[in-house]
Amino acid sequence: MSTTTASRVHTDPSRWRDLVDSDERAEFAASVRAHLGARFGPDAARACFDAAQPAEAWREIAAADYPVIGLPEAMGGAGSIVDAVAMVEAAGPALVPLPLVSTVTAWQTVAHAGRPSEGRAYEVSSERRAALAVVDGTDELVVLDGALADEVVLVDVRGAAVRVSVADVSDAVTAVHRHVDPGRPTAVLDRTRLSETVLADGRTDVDAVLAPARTVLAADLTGVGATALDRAVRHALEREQFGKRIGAFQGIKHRLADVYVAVERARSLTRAAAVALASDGTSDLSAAELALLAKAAATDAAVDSTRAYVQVLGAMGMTFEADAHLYFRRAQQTAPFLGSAADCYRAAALVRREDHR
Amino acid sequence: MSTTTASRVHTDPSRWRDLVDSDERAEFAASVRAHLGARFGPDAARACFDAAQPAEAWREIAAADYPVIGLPEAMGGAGSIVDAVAMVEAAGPALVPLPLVSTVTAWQTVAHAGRPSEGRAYEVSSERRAALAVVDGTDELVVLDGALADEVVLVDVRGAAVRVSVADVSDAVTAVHRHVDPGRPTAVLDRTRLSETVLADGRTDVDAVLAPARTVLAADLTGVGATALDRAVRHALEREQFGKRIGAFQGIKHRLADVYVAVERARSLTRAAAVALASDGTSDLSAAELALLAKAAATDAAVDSTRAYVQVLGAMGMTFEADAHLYFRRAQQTAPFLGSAADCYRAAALVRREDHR
Amino acid sequence: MSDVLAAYDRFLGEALPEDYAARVDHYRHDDHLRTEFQVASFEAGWLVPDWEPGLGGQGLSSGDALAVRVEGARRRVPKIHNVQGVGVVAPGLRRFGTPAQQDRLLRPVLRGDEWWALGMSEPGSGSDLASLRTQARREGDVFVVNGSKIWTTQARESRWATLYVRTDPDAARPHAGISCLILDLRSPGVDVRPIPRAAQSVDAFCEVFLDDVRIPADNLLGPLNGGWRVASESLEHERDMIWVNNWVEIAQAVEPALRRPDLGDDALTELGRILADAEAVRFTGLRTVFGRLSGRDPDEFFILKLLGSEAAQRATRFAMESTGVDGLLDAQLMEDRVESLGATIYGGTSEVQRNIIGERVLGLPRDR
Amino acid sequence: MSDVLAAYDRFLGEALPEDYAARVDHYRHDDHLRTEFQVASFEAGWLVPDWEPGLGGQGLSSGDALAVRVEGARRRVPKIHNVQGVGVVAPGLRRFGTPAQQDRLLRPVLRGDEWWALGMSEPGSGSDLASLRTQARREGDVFVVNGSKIWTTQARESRWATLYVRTDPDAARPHAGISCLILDLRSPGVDVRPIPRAAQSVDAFCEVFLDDVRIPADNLLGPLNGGWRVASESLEHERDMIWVNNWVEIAQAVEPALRRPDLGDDALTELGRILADAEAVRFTGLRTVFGRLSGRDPDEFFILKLLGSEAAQRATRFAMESTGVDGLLDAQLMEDRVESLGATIYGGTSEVQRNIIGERVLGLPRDR
Repeated sequence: MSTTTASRVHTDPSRWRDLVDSDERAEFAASVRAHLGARFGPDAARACFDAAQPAEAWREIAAADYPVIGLPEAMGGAGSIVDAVAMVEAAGPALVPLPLVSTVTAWQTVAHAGRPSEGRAYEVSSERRAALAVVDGTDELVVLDGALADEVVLVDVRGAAVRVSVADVSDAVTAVHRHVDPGRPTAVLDRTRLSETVLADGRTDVDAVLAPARTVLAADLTGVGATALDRAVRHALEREQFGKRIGAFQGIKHRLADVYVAVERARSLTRAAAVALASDGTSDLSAAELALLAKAAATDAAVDSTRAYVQVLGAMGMTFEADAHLYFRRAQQTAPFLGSAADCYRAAALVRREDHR
Repeated sequence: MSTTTASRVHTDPSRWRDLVDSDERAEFAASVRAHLGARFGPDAARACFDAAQPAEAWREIAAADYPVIGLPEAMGGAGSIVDAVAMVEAAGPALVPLPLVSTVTAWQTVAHAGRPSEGRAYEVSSERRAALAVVDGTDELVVLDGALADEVVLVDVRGAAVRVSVADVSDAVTAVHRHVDPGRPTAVLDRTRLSETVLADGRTDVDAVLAPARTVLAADLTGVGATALDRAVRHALEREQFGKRIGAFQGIKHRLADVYVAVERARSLTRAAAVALASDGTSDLSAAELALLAKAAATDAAVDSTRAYVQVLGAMGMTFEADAHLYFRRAQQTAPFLGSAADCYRAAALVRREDHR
Repeated sequence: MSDVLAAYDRFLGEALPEDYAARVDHYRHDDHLRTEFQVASFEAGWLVPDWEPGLGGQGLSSGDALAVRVEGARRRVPKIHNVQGVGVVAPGLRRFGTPAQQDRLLRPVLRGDEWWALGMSEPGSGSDLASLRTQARREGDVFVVNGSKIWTTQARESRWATLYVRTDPDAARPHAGISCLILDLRSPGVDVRPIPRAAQSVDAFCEVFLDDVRIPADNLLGPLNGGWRVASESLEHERDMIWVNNWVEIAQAVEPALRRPDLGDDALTELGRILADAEAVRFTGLRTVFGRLSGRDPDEFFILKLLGSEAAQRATRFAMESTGVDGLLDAQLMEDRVESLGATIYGGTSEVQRNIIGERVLGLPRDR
Repeated sequence: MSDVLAAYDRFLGEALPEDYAARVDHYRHDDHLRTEFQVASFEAGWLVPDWEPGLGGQGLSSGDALAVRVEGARRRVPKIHNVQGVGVVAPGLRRFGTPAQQDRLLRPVLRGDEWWALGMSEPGSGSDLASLRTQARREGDVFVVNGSKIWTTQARESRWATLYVRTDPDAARPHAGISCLILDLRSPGVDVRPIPRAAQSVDAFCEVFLDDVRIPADNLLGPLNGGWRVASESLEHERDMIWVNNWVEIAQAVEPALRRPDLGDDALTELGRILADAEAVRFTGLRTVFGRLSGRDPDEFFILKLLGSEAAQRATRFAMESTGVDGLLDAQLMEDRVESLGATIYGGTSEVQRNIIGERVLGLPRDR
């Protein structure tokens, strides 16, 4: 809220026009939703409890070029991170059991990490699957969705400067934990087995380096939260108790209204973070702060919405065949990465305090 | 949850029998409620916005000997702190515009502070009004309900040892802030103008020294919260909207049910803290921890209940003539002393962690 | 900087004292400055920038007008005294008023020369017009009105009121029989009684009693029995103002905390949560604006009141509680705190907002 | 130490392995140990200490029996496998069973030799017995039963079930026409199908289909059409067990956090809040016990389920979230987390609990 001319100019609302999808982007998101929803969805996620992830289906994701959407042309992509965020959010209902989101977080991190320190351009292809690892004190790297990754992007925050590098995963995976969400398992990588190529090491602001990845995770969590809400509403419209549809009871109605607020709050902040990233530092709030707020809000929304989905279903929600636990698992699996909700809120307050000085 | 024999024995529930009032204590509480309710109440509290506190009415409080209830016989009292807590809670509805609660916090602190370092017994009388000040780094002491106090008990927590002393207030008051709750104003005292007599300085555990005062404040806040709930319920039973009594709507009903849970949660913890203090260290939880939990829970309950009372009344709740703001003000005025809810929860976790080792 | 904002910046430089930014808390409630600033804004076309010259505007696009409004809120320009006059009454007059009504009334309300009250709520009925009972019966050239209004802000200081009355008691739907009359509050039979408030900061409400009050038939605003439309379309104009102000209020309530280096981790977490609320209000507000510009009527509009008012209440609580006992020494903190209790009540309680979201947005069944 | 607790301590010393306290997480789910411990408790009179010798007790006062229960929960003695057998069925048999029924059934259920299921909920009806549709019609010496039950815990492993059926479809009040039958789950016409669950830790539910199942009339438990009383009085016996277990569960979920020196301030605050919940469950539970001892029926009893289950859910969330990404590497944390989602559903959802508090305790009007 400082009143210097420099910050004042950027409140101009027209800079935020991309908060709302153009017709073209809305159509694209609808096509992603239709495609992935038909190809995957809850049944595919449930199948992962008994069998491996359907690795072969990556071909279809690669063919649609989803992994490179929103990357700069120099990296082989097109569009901006706003498109990537729209795509990831639209993928939410499908519970894609493949490392799509992790690949997008990894490559968006590279794309925004600044000029390569060694002058090498980095090219990616939709065939390769990637994941993101944050290094902060141990060589045992806990990596979201990393079980099928071909390469891993590392953000090393231990020194004064933040270093971004990339490595082939090959045989560095020491464990895969599938118990939370077998469609998006946690991999543990042994960093000492990785051979890294440095891509950037001139940055000092870790929250700025992680902003693209946080924004992408926020989009994923928003998509999961929105889907859970949608399905909870549908159930509340069908199920009757005490002679009326349960959605008529304010106990249910008001809870779902609060979830709607949480989801839209997350969506607004996530879109704003993407727009700020895409507009390259010309907004009145830093992308670093917005991405932290978005990740925090989306984590809250996803956990609360999926929990409400289980609750609205009642005992049915605790069964394997009901889809509620699948969305809850997806939210719970993604929630802790790049900072819990509390961590991110706190960090955002610190960024704001710094900017405020 | 350690499983040594020493701690195990004290889970014996019979040690907590005083959680429930004996017939005698219940009768006493009812008489306090009737007496103070008839003598003071919302109108007396409202009158303090235009006039001074009714200092002369202290005579009646002194005549009933409320200030010394629960003090040891050596100090001129009778009964235990459980009686004092029952009395303070029962005084809640009356919004007493006199320093009754502050007097009880001060003298209960003295009573539990351990043997006087100078071998002097300390006697109190119901005629004298007192207040409690915590000294932690400045000579400007912010004192709850201290405007009419004759003496002030100081708990100095700055050194390694906690020191408890007492002083005549005389001309040490530098400011009185009446804007939050003119029936229980905040006084600012200049410590350099006080001439202190040390009563105890052998204790090192500040949370143990403050436990009696926290428990008494918790009882006050519980009483205020319970009263606000009671009145909100009455309104919800009378007022109609959309053709039915508003208490029938789950939006109101569930909120008031949650307030009831908060009030009973606070009441249980407050009583437990008092019982632990009265039983002198033989319980399986320290009185220090229980008093912290009680103060935290009661602060939450009072603020939330009085806020709900305003909300249930609607626009009416924002008027001067409605009583809701009086209870809200009382809760808000008392809430920050001896630690906010968050401070107390956090401190309790630290105590538990220490005991756990 | 866009040209428009540069021009607005120049205007503010001229219209406000030099040290305004530094002493904003002092100046903001300066009644004399508030009056002068409103007149200056009206004359220079910054009061309602998207309206035509002569009516406080300069014909800006709605996007540019929003930019001006956001900027003004952020720089905390002096508050308009009779805010419902500019925000609700003026749009209603411009949309529904006869040429004679506009000629007589528009300029004074926009300049702040004549204040207006909104005569909507009644004792025993909520903010829902459908249940109002104040009656107007036509007698020749006048309506004769009997009844009463409550929660009428600034009725004592106002010259006029938009008075919603039942003109057709037999209408098929209760909404259909309501009209809007322009009431001169000096008319015989009008009795205005202030309602004492719980704190200085709380809106100054009145009750207005109407005993055989005679209102000229020429003072009908909009069509006979078309009052419901007059009310809803007049209120619509305020909608962006509300969230813009909310955004700024929430952020400002926690601003002192940003200056304190000693905040603990849990206070910082709560502070971050409130910053998220504030920015979510702004970006959701902008989503609704851009959505309307592309011809849609965005559902997310309906979260703004609930999110904004609950967040405002949370922010004042944080402001007070994060300062501990010292918070009791600053009267403004408690004023803000009590005022924020009204945020979740006035203009539709949070419970009503949750019903609206549940029913209109999520499509859940009504239950009343 | 009281004599009773000293004696119980000696019993546990003999009945449990020496390293039980140190390896409690390992032993607690050891099926063999669980079976042995239940038998030993039964024989030594510690299973239901306030019952008479020969029925798993030793005639203790209810206060002493509670002390034993609290102590057992706190020391995390091996879980009873078929908990509703001991907690619900046995009290029902003891209260309502004929001598022949008690003779045949009580000892096996208390020793854990024969397991029992509770046949209450039905598809499409909540936990409210009033709407149940399973029919029993009398044919000579037997009841012929048709219908189905759902959410029937451990039906596959059980030998018997208490089956609630409608015996008088024309009863004036729906509660009045219900009876409780003792169903041998091996009877022809009984089909038990397990319902796959969302996690290992979630209760193993079944559906039970009943197709012309013939149950001897001697298997009527309690009076004909008196099933509602049988159900409510049987369940009453469990009430202290529930909050005692809840208290211990909540405290145990956050115990690992107490061992971590690196918790930040906001995690500590949340930890303190959960400790308050846990102790509030205990002390409120004790208030209800002492209240009943002095002949009252304390209102605060009704908060125990809501507070306890919401706190349990909050505690497992805290346990998982406070460990960050490492929390994803420990399968038990997620099992506990998913299991806790059921706490606010089974045995009356939190929404139902809030209705109960609002209506029965606060006296607010019903609205259904």
